[in-house]
Amino acid sequence: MGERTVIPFGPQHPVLLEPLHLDLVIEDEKVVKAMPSWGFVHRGLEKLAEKRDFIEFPFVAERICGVCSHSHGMAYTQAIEALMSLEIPVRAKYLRTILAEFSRINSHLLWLGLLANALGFESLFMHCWKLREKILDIVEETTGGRVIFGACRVGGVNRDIDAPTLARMSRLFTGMEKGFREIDGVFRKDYTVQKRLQETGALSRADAHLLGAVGPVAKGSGIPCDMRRLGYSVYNELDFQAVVETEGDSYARTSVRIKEIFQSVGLIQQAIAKIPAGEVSMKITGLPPVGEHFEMVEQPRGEAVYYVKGNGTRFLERFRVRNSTFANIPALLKILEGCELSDVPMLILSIDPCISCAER
Amino acid sequence: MKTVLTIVLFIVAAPLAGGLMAGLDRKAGAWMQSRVGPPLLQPFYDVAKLFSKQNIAVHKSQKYYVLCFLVFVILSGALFVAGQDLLLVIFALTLADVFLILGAYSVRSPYSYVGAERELVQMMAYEPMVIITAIGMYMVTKSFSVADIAAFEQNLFVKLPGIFIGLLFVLTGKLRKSPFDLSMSHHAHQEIVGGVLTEFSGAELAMVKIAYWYQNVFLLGLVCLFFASAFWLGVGAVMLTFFLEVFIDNNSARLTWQFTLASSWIAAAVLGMGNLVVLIFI
Amino acid sequence: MLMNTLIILIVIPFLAAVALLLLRQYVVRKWLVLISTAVLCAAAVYLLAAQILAGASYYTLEMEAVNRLMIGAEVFLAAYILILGTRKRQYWAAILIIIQTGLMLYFDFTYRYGAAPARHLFVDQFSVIMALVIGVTGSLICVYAVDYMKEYHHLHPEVQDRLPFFFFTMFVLLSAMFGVVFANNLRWLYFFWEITTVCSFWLIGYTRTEEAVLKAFRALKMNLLGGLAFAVAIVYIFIRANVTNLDQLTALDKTVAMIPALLIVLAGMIKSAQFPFASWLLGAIAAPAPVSALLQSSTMVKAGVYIIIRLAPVLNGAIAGLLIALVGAVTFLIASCIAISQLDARRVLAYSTIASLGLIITCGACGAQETVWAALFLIIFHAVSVLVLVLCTGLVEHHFGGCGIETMEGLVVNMPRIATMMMIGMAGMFLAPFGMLISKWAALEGLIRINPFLAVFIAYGSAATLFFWTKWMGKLITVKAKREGFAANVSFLERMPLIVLTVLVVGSCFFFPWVSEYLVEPYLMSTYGSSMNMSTGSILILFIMMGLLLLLPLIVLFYKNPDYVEAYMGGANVAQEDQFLGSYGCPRDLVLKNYYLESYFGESKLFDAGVVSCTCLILVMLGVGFL
Amino acid sequence: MRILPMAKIVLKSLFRKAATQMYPLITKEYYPATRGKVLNDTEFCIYCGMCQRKCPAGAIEVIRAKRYWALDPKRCVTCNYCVEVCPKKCMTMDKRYTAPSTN
Amino acid sequence: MSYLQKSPWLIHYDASGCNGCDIEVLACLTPVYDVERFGILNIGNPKQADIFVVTGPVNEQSKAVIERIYNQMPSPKIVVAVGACACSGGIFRECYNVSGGVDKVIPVDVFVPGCAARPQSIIDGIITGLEVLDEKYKQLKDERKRRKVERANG
Ligand code: SF4
Ligand code: SF4
Ligand code: SF4
Ligand code: SF4
Ligand code: SF4
Ligand code: SF4
Ligand code: SF4
Repeated sequence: MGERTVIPFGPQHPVLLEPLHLDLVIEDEKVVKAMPSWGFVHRGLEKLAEKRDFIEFPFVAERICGVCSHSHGMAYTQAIEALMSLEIPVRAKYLRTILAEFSRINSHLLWLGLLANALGFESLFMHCWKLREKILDIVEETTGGRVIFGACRVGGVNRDIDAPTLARMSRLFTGMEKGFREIDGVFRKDYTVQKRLQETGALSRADAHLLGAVGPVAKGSGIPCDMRRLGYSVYNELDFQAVVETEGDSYARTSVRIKEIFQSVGLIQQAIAKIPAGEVSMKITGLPPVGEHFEMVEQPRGEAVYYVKGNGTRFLERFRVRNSTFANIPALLKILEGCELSDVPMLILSIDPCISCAER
Repeated sequence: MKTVLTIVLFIVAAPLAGGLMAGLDRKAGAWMQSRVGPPLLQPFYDVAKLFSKQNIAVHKSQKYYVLCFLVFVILSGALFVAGQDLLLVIFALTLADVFLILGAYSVRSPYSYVGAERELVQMMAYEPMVIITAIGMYMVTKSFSVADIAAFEQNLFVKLPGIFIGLLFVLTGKLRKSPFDLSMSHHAHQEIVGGVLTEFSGAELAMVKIAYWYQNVFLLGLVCLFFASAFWLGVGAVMLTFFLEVFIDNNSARLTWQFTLASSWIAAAVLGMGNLVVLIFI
Repeated sequence: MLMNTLIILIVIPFLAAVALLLLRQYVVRKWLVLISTAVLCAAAVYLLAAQILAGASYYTLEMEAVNRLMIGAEVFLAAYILILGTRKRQYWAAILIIIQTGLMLYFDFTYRYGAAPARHLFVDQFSVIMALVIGVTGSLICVYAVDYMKEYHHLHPEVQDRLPFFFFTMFVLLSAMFGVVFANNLRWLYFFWEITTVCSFWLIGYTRTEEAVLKAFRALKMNLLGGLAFAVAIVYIFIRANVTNLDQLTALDKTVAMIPALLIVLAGMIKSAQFPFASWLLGAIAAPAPVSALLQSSTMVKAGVYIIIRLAPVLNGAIAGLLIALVGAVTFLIASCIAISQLDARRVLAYSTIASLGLIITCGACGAQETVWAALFLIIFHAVSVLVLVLCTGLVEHHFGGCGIETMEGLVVNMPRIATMMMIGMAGMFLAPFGMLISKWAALEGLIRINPFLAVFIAYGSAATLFFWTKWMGKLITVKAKREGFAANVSFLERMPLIVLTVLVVGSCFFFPWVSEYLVEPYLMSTYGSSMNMSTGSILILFIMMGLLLLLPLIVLFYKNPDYVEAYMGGANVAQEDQFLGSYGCPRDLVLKNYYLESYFGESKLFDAGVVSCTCLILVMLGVGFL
Repeated sequence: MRILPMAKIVLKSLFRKAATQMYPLITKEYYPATRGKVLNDTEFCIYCGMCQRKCPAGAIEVIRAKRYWALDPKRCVTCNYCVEVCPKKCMTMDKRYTAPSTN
Repeated sequence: MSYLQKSPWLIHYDASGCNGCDIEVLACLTPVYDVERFGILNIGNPKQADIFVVTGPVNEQSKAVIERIYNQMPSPKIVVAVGACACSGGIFRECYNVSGGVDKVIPVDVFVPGCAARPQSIIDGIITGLEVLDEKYKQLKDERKRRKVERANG
């Protein structure tokens, strides 16, 4: 056997968008051991819940992460609404759902681009992000923000979307469909990409379960773990199945995400077809009561658990998020073991890590 | 006298051509990515900028290796245009590359270290094919001298198509293009950061870039040699090769060192040796 | 006078050996070694001066006593090996020695071989080259060994101090090597040949550890097998054609000469550790550095290639010759590849030696003037370059307490002069414009003319050499913090040979055109009727390159001092240079190791592949030869 | 497995106009909804301090006595909350963003 | 105008932001914004970078990292703080693990406000920064000249 090299990987590293550090022990280029260290993005924002009142707090919650900021806003407001037993207008629920799916497409395209970048496939990265801009445009038009949507508020949404715009949002995909298919073709059919993705970072179904993987990581290993099937918001009224692949390798995880893009397009179109007229928000009276609530939502990266504990004041007593990346870290460490150095960024990406929400 | 002139011309013109090529590479790459891309002269701006940066280093000895790299790359190119022995040219280039790698080793930085190892793997991958190219050229022209090969009245490509394709195959790595850009890619955006170049900055980095310009001109010259009997055909082939490499770069992911090594050796064996066999029997 | 020089070269080392065995004080030994090596070098140089313009000269030594002495020595050694072999349960060694000595004795007495007309000694340009190589490098090794072995025993108290015997063996080996290159009578050649075998057996087993003894026996058995082949060849050719001398053998008709030539070549291949016989050399490197230096650079293995090149005219153009060349080429490729996966500097050197010998054999066996030219220069350049490396490695082993390539990291900081010499030695092994590459270049050009496929092997093998040498160089020149409390104390007697050798590595690149003109080309002219000429343009280019290499460091001296910034570690640097802030917030050492590509170039797989393929090739070769 | 599925996209891009908006030469029109920066028409402001109290980033400073109202654009996260809560509706969210500054 | 302005290379580090600004920085490289038009490359290596783009507020652990990266960059160099967080700590200003904007650790040359800062805004910020970079280069040259004169005078 060769000799063991120990090198630092990160916190600053050109292929990692976010700081994360690994001590990599490699032999030739085989990773024998990967030891992570955290805390480069920990801000301690959960504690801010004690300083910002619950109506203001969505602004903080949305900034847990800038990629699926909308799902954070949505999860937080849902949690508060459940804690306060509020029944918000249905149209607001639909709008939240539509935006949530937009945010999923945005996130997946973004991720596909980053993956391509990690694979050294620059032009593919560029084309994914070019497509993503179209999604962002319409999001900006309807919510006012590109990455931080700022759409959700306790009791509904901030801004209604009028019917013509909704129709446009629905139609947008007929134009983009071709682009998606082309990208899909490259990710799933290109020889070099296949060569890199297939059979690397395989995670068995049993391991995925044991290590508590969530989201596309679990789905790629054959576990149909999709919180949307709990039926929160209006997901119970929409028709969809969890996307599942069985191989458990990076290719499967990529596949899941690509298929989810198409699934989200379907969900958006269904929701736009079904959206009822009416108010988009309600007036909030009262304060969060003494009590606690767990809310689970499916973010692009998987299940996120929101815990809120009220104490009858304007400020929450405790606010806690357990996010999908956090849940997927054990799985990541597992797949990093025995991989190649050249696959490290790709494998880290294959769980679609979002350190900022894992560390908050 | 004529040789001296040619060499002087090479030393002056090659970096200009190489820099323009690098600019064109980035421009064409950008177009393929639906971007506008940098100005054509961007590589020159980059190099000019690098010369104005602070002089930093991990250790002084790294400067020696870079200097040697540049000098020997120029030397190998000069030998090539002077029509010297092709094998000698290849060996001179190898010496140059070894210096760069030693520079990467000397700084004891994790990424340049891994880069150096990978660069070596890459050199090991392309070396056989390059020598087989020389062998093939010798078998057709009965000479190793570049001058004789260039003066050969027949088109070498017709006799050496396999070797030509094999050479293009390994050239992808040598020109730092995907899928074989193991040790460094032109945007330094990979798992080993800048690879061998990680610790080089400022004037040193500029020298490395200039050396690459020389080297790329020389490598394309090697391509041109296959078509030396018809000058314009040669120019066309060079342009096509260049476009093809940029195109491939934009059409593939980076592959691992295992794949690079195995595929290059196999390509050399199948395409190169195959061609030699055919040459012997016809 | 010339004949006397030859005899001096053979006898002086032997006398010195006996003296060294008897006089046991360090100071006496030191001066004895210095004086006798000085005489050797002087004699070798005199030989050069005297022979340089003359052709081959042959000498007859009408002394029956010498023959009897040889027989006596052979019987004595045979008895010794027989007894030792049986006692250590190495029955194969015993059996082989019985058969071959028996064969020789029977033959001597039935056919009165010794009485056959003989031209016992001869000298030509090739012998002069070999004598110079053996004389100079051998002497330097012996000088180096004086202090090195003293330190060795200081560092290894468990090993019994048998230095008188050690130096005795070293000098006997030198004497036998001179014998090999000057002997024209096959019987004499055989005698010296066997002496080298026995000496190497003693040297490898010097430490007397169980492992060393096993390795010594392995070397002995393999080389005895070669000796047997040699003996059979002598008997065969005498019975068949009444030939007793080497010059007669090479002059014979190829059909007649082929079988004995192949047998002797087989012996040569075993001596020069080609696959499938490579393992003996790998065993030999565990011995103290001077031993492996002597075995790897100028004696023992070089005897093998020497005899193959001598027989090259017989092999020229024959299928069997091509097959031998192929064995060499395969050995070159596989040994170079295996060297990539080796962690121990000595093993890397051993594999690179095996590979270089393979290349020499390929060139020799092709038997064309260009390739023989290359082969001769490979012998010269390899001897000096590898010697620098082996001797330096020995010093590093003593100072760093190990000779793993990885332990040599940062050598340039701790032992800058030794590191520089090693760098030059390595450059000598594989880089233009240094020697080995010049000859490799000539070899490639020659081989392509003869058989392009052999050249393809070389192309692949060279790629592998490039990898393992460069990564080793990288280790040496890595700049890192100096080892704590490290102080190098290299004695003058250790340093002087290294300096001389390093100068030779560089100097040989400047002088090779003259060596070529005055020694190699005349030899080729006389043997092949034509010669090989390097174009002056190319030589000029090599000189320019060498000049640049010598000049560029001077330029850098005038560079302004840069501002020093520690290496990039992803922003995880800590105050210590070679540490970073690892996970759990603890500073961790940055550990950088080379790649060994075990999965591709692992010894376990490739070695067997080499053994199998070369065995097949040799069997085919013998088959072709005999049919 | 298809041969070079990317080739189509790449070649198409090569011969078509790039997707690049030539900012700053050409500035794209922002959407009415775009949250760029907060403006306050101080003429109507009553300096009640509501915006200051509600701002989640603490970007606004109001000193009633001095009729002072200031917003630190380096702190503002353009959440639009101040605009919502202002009793006089004197604040607006402009679609243009604050220009970068060197201090 | 020096060539520095024509070929600024960046290094980006997320001090502890929410990703919003990071992806906007990355978006600047992609086709729609394509900052390579200005010769900008995301080189990702402090040794070769001219502009240090920092996003997010500084937390206890990222402090040291930012300092090290900054110190490894050769001058002339500038720092661009992108986003409200990097400018001032933004919405996380009062979090227990956040010390505030990047200027708490290293000198910042350009502040790009916004949450998240828009790509256009980031481009503006970098272009503003180029002026500063040029200014610094001039200072550096003067400094060098001065030192040379000093040395000449003994
Ligand atoms: S929710 Fe998902 S992870 Fe949890 S038990 Fe069900 S399938 Fe498993
Ligand atoms: S909530 Fe936390 S502590 Fe409790 S079981 Fe889950 S992971 Fe463990
Ligand atoms: S998973 Fe990542 S992208 Fe999604 S909310 Fe968490 S931090 Fe943001
Ligand atoms: S909740 Fe977890 S991440 Fe947050 S401060 Fe506590 S231990 Fe750290
Ligand atoms: S809330 Fe409106 S009126 Fe009150 S201080 Fe703010 S801007 Fe003025
Ligand atoms: S927009 Fe939000 S952050 Fe900005 S000043 Fe208003 S309330 Fe504060
Ligand atoms: S400024 Fe806003 S978008 Fe940027 S990192 Fe901070 S919270 Fe995220």
